[in-house]
Amino acid sequence: MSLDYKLKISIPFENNNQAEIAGNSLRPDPILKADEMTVDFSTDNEKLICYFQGVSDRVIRVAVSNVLDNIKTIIECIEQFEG
Amino acid sequence: MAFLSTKFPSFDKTIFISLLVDVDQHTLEEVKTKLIEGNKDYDFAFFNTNYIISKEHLLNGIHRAMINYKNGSAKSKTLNTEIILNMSPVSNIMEALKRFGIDSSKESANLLCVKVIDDDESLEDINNTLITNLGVSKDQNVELTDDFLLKSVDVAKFKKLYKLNDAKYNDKKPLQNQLTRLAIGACLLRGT
Amino acid sequence: MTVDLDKFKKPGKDYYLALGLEGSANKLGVGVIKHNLGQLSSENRAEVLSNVRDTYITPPGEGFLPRDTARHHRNWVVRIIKKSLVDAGIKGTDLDCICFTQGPGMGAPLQSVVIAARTLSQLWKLPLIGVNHCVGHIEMGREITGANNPVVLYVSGGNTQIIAYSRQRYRIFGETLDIAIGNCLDRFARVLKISNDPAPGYNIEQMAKKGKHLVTLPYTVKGMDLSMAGILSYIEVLAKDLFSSNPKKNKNLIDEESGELITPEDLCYSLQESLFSMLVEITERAMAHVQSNQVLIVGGVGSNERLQEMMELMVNERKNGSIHATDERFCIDNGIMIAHAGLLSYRMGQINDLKDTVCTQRFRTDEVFVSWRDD
Amino acid sequence: MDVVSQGAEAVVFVTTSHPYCSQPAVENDKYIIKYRPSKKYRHPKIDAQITKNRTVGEVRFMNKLEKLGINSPSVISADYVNGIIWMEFIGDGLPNGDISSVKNYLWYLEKNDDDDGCVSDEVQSMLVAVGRLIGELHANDMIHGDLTSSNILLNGKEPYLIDFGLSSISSLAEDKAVDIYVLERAIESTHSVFADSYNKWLLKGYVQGNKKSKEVLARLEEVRLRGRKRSMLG
Amino acid sequence: MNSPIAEYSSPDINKTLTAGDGPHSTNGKTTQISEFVTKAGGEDRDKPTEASDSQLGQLRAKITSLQDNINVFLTQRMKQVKDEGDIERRILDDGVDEDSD
Repeated sequence: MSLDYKLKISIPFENNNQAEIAGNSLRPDPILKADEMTVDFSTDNEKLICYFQGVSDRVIRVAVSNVLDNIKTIIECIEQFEG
Repeated sequence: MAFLSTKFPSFDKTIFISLLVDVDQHTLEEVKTKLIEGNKDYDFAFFNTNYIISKEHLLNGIHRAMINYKNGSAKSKTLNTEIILNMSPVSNIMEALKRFGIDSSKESANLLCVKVIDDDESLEDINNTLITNLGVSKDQNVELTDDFLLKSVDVAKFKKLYKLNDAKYNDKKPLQNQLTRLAIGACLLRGT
Repeated sequence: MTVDLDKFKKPGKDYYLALGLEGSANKLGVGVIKHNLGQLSSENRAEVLSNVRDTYITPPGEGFLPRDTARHHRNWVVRIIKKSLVDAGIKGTDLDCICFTQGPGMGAPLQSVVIAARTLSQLWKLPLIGVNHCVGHIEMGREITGANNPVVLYVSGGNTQIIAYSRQRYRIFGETLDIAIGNCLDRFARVLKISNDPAPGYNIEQMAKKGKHLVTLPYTVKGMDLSMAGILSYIEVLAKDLFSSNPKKNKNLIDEESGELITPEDLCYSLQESLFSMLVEITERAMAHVQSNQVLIVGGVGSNERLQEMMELMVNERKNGSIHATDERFCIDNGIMIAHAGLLSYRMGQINDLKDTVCTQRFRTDEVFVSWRDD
Repeated sequence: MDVVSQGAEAVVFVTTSHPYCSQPAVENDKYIIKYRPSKKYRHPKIDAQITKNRTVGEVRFMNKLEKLGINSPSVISADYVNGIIWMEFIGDGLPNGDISSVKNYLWYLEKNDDDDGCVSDEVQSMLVAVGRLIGELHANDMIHGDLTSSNILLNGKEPYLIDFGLSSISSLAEDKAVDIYVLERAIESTHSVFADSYNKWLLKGYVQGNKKSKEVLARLEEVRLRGRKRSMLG
Repeated sequence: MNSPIAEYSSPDINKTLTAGDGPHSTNGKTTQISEFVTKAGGEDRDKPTEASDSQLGQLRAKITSLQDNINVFLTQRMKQVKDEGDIERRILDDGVDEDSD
């Protein structure tokens, strides 16, 4: 099956360090249905780039919403506890 | 003069057992009648010897009856009947009396007399009175032995009654011992 | 114990501080613990600096779904961590390590919490320690009660196990063959629409205190294992028959001795009496088996007073028997136990790389190498 | 009357006095009294019910074993209300004075012998015989319910089963598999170092004793898997 | 300040999704508690903390809006696929209503 459905999300943090922290926190968890989709996290300066590729809109939807939920937790953590 | 007496470690009573052989039909009928009348002189548990495989088998029945009486879990009105019931693998009292009680169906039969007595009673007096009351000769009063019991039992009928036909028997061990063990097991499980 | 717990101490610092994050079921807990250098002993106890908890509570008759439970944890975790630090009077950077529940538990809630742990670890540059939830209960119970080497009865919503230590593992001697005790109580509570606030098991316990008549229920013990599914389905049918909203279906059940009607309170009482008898029985079996005379009860159901009372009656009849139980601060899932067990790991040099911080729903108690004990 | 063991459920005494017969048809002149005391922690109704059920169940099971000629002690008497069973004495003492249960024997080896001694041919043939005995039990649809290394006694080299308070009758592969699983786990927790070998030998014997072991062993796989799955929730 | 943005592509369309014009809040439409809880009389006491005015606080609110938009968009797409599939199946099966789900 080809991963024809793609979604690239760009999250602008305050700086590269924050974006790196977010990527590192998200990366360890394995993707459910790994045979039907991939998720890749990278940074571009202060931006965190989350790239989802899947066989259908359905598989992407669940993964995206969960990742965004996690990013919100990470942001709240950084905001409250940085420095 | 021959009778057995024994005591059980956990009871204060003495067990009296006396065997009378070849008691004639008439006497046996009379004992039955007196029993039904409730005659105090006949306050024994009377057995035939067709289905008692060993003394241990008999003693287990007596012991169990006494335990049941103590626990208030006895199923019969008198200890004597309870003893007879506890020799049987089935719970029906009439059935137990038929198999184990006085057998007056033949011209003569053995009569085994069992009584649980208080310590201060004289065993000899009891035995003498029993023989006198029944009008049997002292020669008919013989010692109860396991050999005697084994000979008076029809093993095929015994196995049928205790449902032991499918049991696995070990040729190296005495059959009487094995039947004793199995029969006691069956008696202990009656009504459970 | 001859294990050296201070091989990794920081120069010039004579204590350790650990943060613990727990979220394997419907409780979110965060706590800070302090160990001084040296062996833990009656003279050198671990110190609880803070222990904060928030529970996701569902309406009567409803269980908690992973999705909503994860949402609860996610939306509360930062506030609870903040409160825990304030209560402890410390800054994040004062800590030595961050400990989190790695399993067993519900996947989504576990994951929603570990995300915070990973972020904090990077912000404060602290190592992460993944902790087995059950080992957390055991170590905290041992520490709080001083029970040195007890047989542990672990009873909670998801677990029912009899555990004893042997050769650096907490080994499972007996466990449920089907559902967990807490699950059994919760599901019964749902049938009777008993409130989930503060917890269904707590409300069953209060109702059971008013119960008078014992209804005979199935009793299934197999060796040191037990089964509860049969009891549950039996009493569910009874309860549905008795208290059906359809009056035509209402069947009354009468107590044989008194002739009185069986009430919901009687059912709660009967259920507790039967289930707890089984638990105490298998605990006693395990004690006899490993020749131990100490019992430690941990897990949420462990705070039930009747269970503790029955266990005490059992233990009192054994030579030199002693029973140890903690109150609901430590019995019910909490972050402090994760901090404590995690700190023991940390002091032995067992830490997790970021890539090894994935949570797992299945994580057996006996998988953990108990490096901090060698008795 | 001396206490032999104080188990969780019962106190076991040894005595030289038979409850009712001076020359019983058993080989040993010592007897065992197994007493299930009332448990204060249980509701009296539950307590009476359990005491009676377990005592009756045990006698019934032992009687069945006797009939089948499967090694186990012979029943001498019983008092169901008070939870007492009198039975034949089985076993001999180990050099250290402990009762010759499989557990004590293996522990004795662990303490006094080297590793080779713990997994010697003798130990293997003993455990194979134990497995065979359990196989025979299951071949007759009898479930022990509480198999542990302490519930198997050695009379010379012959293993004997004891402790049938949790026994049941069942032809289901599931029940037999759980029975074995309980033993496997007991071996793992009690004899952890050599558990793998011990369990392997037990199963080897089991297959010899139970001709219909295939279905049971398949089921055992499932039961083991379920055991691991059960730790899913915290 | 930059906003989070998502680029969607599939064999049939490409689309850019944004957080929209606001106002933004952390209380997203598509991240509410399960319906059955509120139906059973439960209240939602687990709403996220409100966003602060800081850049990160605003980012969190904007992500919530973006998340809503993505969820709505993808759900719509999934429904469409299903509807189209259903129509196709109906035509192919010529009125035979087979319960294939």
